[in-house]
Amino acid sequence: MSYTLPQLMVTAAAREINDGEVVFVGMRLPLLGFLLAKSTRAKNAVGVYELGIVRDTLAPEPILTMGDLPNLYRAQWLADTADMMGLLQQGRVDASFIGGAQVDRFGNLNTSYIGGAHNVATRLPGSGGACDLASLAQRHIIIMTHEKRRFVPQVDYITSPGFGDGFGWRQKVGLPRGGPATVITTMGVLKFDPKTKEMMLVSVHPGVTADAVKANTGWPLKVAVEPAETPEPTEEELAMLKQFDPQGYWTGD
Amino acid sequence: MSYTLPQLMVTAAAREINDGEVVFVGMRLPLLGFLLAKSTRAKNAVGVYELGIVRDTLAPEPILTMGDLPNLYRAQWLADTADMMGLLQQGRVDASFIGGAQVDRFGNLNTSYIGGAHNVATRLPGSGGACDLASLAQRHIIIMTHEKRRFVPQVDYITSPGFGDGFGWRQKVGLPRGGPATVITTMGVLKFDPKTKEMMLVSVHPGVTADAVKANTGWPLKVAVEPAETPEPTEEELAMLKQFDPQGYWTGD
Amino acid sequence: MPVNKLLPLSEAIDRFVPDDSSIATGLAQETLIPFAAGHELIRQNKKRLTLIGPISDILFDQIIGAGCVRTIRAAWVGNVITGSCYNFRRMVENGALEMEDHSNLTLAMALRAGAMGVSFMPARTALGSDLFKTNASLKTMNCPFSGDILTAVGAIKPDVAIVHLQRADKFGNAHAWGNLGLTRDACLASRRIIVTAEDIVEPDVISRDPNRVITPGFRVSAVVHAPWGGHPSPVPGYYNRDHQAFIDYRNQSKTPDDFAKWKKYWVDNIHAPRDYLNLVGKKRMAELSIAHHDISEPVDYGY
Amino acid sequence: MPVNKLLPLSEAIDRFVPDDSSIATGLAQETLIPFAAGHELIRQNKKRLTLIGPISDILFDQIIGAGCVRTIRAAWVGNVITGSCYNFRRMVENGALEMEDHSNLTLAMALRAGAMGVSFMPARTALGSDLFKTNASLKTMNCPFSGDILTAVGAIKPDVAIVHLQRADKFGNAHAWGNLGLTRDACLASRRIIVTAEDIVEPDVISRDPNRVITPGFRVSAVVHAPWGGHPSPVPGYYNRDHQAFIDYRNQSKTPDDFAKWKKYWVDNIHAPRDYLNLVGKKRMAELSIAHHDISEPVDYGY
Repeated sequence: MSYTLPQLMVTAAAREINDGEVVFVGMRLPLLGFLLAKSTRAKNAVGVYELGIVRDTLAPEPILTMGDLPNLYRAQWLADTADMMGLLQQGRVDASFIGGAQVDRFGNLNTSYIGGAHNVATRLPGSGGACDLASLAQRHIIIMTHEKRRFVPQVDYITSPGFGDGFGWRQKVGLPRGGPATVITTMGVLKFDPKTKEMMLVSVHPGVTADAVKANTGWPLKVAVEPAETPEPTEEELAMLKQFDPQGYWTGD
Repeated sequence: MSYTLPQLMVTAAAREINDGEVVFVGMRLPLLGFLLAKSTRAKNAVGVYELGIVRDTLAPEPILTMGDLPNLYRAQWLADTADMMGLLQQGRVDASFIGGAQVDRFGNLNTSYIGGAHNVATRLPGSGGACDLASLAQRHIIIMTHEKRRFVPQVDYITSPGFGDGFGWRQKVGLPRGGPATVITTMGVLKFDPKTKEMMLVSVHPGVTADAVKANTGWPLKVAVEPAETPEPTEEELAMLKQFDPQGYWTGD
Repeated sequence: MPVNKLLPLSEAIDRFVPDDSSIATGLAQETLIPFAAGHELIRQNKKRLTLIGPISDILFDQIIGAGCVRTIRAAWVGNVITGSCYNFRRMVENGALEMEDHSNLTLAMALRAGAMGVSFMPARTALGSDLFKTNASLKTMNCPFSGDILTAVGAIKPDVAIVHLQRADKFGNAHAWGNLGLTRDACLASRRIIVTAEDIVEPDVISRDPNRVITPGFRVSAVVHAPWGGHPSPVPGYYNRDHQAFIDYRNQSKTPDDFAKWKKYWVDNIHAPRDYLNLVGKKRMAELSIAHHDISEPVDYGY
Repeated sequence: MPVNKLLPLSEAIDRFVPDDSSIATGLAQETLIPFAAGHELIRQNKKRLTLIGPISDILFDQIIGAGCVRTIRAAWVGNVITGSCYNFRRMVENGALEMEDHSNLTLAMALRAGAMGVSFMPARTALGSDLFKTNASLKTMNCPFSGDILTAVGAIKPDVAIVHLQRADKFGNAHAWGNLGLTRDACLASRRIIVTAEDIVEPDVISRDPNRVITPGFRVSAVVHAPWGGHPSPVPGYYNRDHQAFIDYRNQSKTPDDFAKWKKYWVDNIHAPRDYLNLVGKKRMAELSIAHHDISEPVDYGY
């Protein structure tokens, strides 16, 4: 069966969402992941969009941004960003997704300054709502390209806090809850060791070896005893993804 | 010319408002005072009502409360109490009116506990927005019945701060601005000495003597060198008041 | 598919308002006061309630007089057009009520703190006042930036917000219009929301105007169809304020015996919503109904 | 009688946005971005501006590229569907821009503090992040009640908010609908407000629905009639997002020379609003217009 790597990743993302959950939905692959979950295993999930939208139905047409008019049509609620952030800060958001340019072994994300703020090699767009999701959602899922330059021992700048320097850090700095639960990459799926909060490879995509993943990671990556193979998208899932992204803008080759 | 005491007081209140000002409007006589000013000398005044109404036109029918539907009709803005309080806290409200049960020589008001909170003789309704107006408007005007038991050296409980214990107190406790400018009573009009912030009689109502006012005040009341006589309402003002309060609910005998 | 949350008033109050609940209500101030729901609290003889609201305009006094209340967190409790309310006054003077004295601004910030999921909100009001002596949710603090003295207002997170609104669907999505007072923040701050509505409408009536939604369905526990459920307070689009009822209440609640008679007539004897409408009477309902209509300009949410 | 505030775009920007102004704009996030007004800032060659907004979606990059900006206070600056923006990236990497790095939540709270007239707002976000290193408006503090560690966000009070909305009257009373983002608080926090609107309507169109008012006239400095003034961003009720324009901008702004060409074509050569509409073209405007209408249910504000 033929599918693209982004389609595999979106399918894996969709499987992170449980029915009835309140999900803070982002852009691009995370958005597609939510739409796919909403159409399959999580029909009663509620989507919260930081620009001021809550909806519990699919948009009537494919969208490229959260603000495309079909995403406003028959929404459950159109309001202020502060209202959405209130839901998040109260702890009412179960799950959220974040993309990143640079991640480290404890799941801290940098989408601001490669090289750091004082010696800027590359300026990236910044946090948007990512820092808020990473700080306040019950859990968040990271979606990234798996390259050695992106998977570094320590990020140059923490835009979105993960587990900081390990177990207990979030509580120490005052974060009320949460942390990264899963990292879905172009090579596999990673989780965090409950004791150390260090990233650990738990599943590899079809045709990828654990050694290849380790070779593309900037620190000695821990691997689960028997890493699973990431399940492939089903025909049904692929058909739905083609509806959500007909031009393959996000999920094409 | 025949008029009632409340009509005289409302007319005096209306003369405290200048054209173009933003006025935080209260209930009862203050409401009528604003409507009268709005129809005469302050046609461009904007009324802010704490329950979430801003209007720059008169309601199409007489109202008894701020929430009567004619007061919502064609309002400039219907919103949240927090939005109105934001205008007030920013310092955008020029003037406001407060009624009181008990006032002292420095213009502190008690509308909560006669006898004080720990030895309650009479429980009154409380602050509502009065404490906020007294704290945050550029100036406020107090409207009260002039009796010795109400004009006391020191109030039993400060619901709405005036000048505390005198000059400099508001700044000391952290209030950003404001304070009472005028006290309109059933006997006369009082202002505050700029140096001491103590209340001072500046005008007596027709037929009332300064000595009578002093006799009805619970402390040795200072009197201006030559107290004026409070101007009577004009025919035009009385005619308008009859429109705003046709049954004489507030301004009857 | 979302859950159908439409319930009879009695079941909604029975299921979602146990004794000892903290209840935010009367949040729009003079308008949209949930009298029908408040009277059901009395009929079910709830105990040790905490009532949270800016001014309440006689509803709090009625629930207090029925012996359902232990604590009041409010800025003002009385009868807006006549002044003091007697049950409230009597019980405070007898030391039978715990009072937390707010201003409208401090209560708005307490509920906004709850809505935003933070433990307090800063304000510049009430400094130098004695509210600090009768409200443990108020503290002075210094601004971390300017050092200015500020009032810190502790968050209030009610167990339940009870709101009366114009129209809702059976899933809890509801429209409100008019002055909104503290309604928005209070609903978001509360663990549960009970909506009573003049009309229960098809979902698309609500979803064709998502900006007018004040309670998104996923946050609502129960929806009740309650025509005239705000009477005698005014409900924009439905009926005007019944001033006479507020004057009558003043005259009929001066003593505990008077109040008992009032309560028997207007609350205890109401076994079905119809009974209340019959007491009000067709004539008065006609007098209070909207005589001059003013219809909003539509907007387009298409794509 | 209120003042007529209707002005041509050029005069509104000239009179109310001097050099060195701090400007809040692009506040609804992806929708309702005031591109027409932003391009007028460029034509008038404003200098040393501070731009304040959550994400901006290419408009900030255009004003930056034109050399009008000294400081950015934002959560994200880029092109939502393509990623990085080149002028922004280049100038930050060259140290030519002062950055204040916010999250969407901290910026929302900074503007809400301004709107509420307090010097800061507390939040629970960003703790442990490096935003504190590149944002002097963020400090950690302890809750005066619980002692919990919180983020204190300093107030932002922009000199002017520039917003693009659907309809306004000549007095500045304006309706907005759709996702509102930070629009409400940003307008209330700003000393001045400039409204650009798709339609200028009779006052009663606005006043027949006062709950939909986002800018009450008494707070507004200027109203501008700007049809398609939000293009290429989407405007609910008027037109869809012009995705191709965002993709084209990415491809046409990679180098300073490319950007100069883009700017000459899309900004410098626009001498009247008509010129811009001609560039977009009737065909594209037809493609972007609303095909499926969805009309809100009216409400009654009568008495």
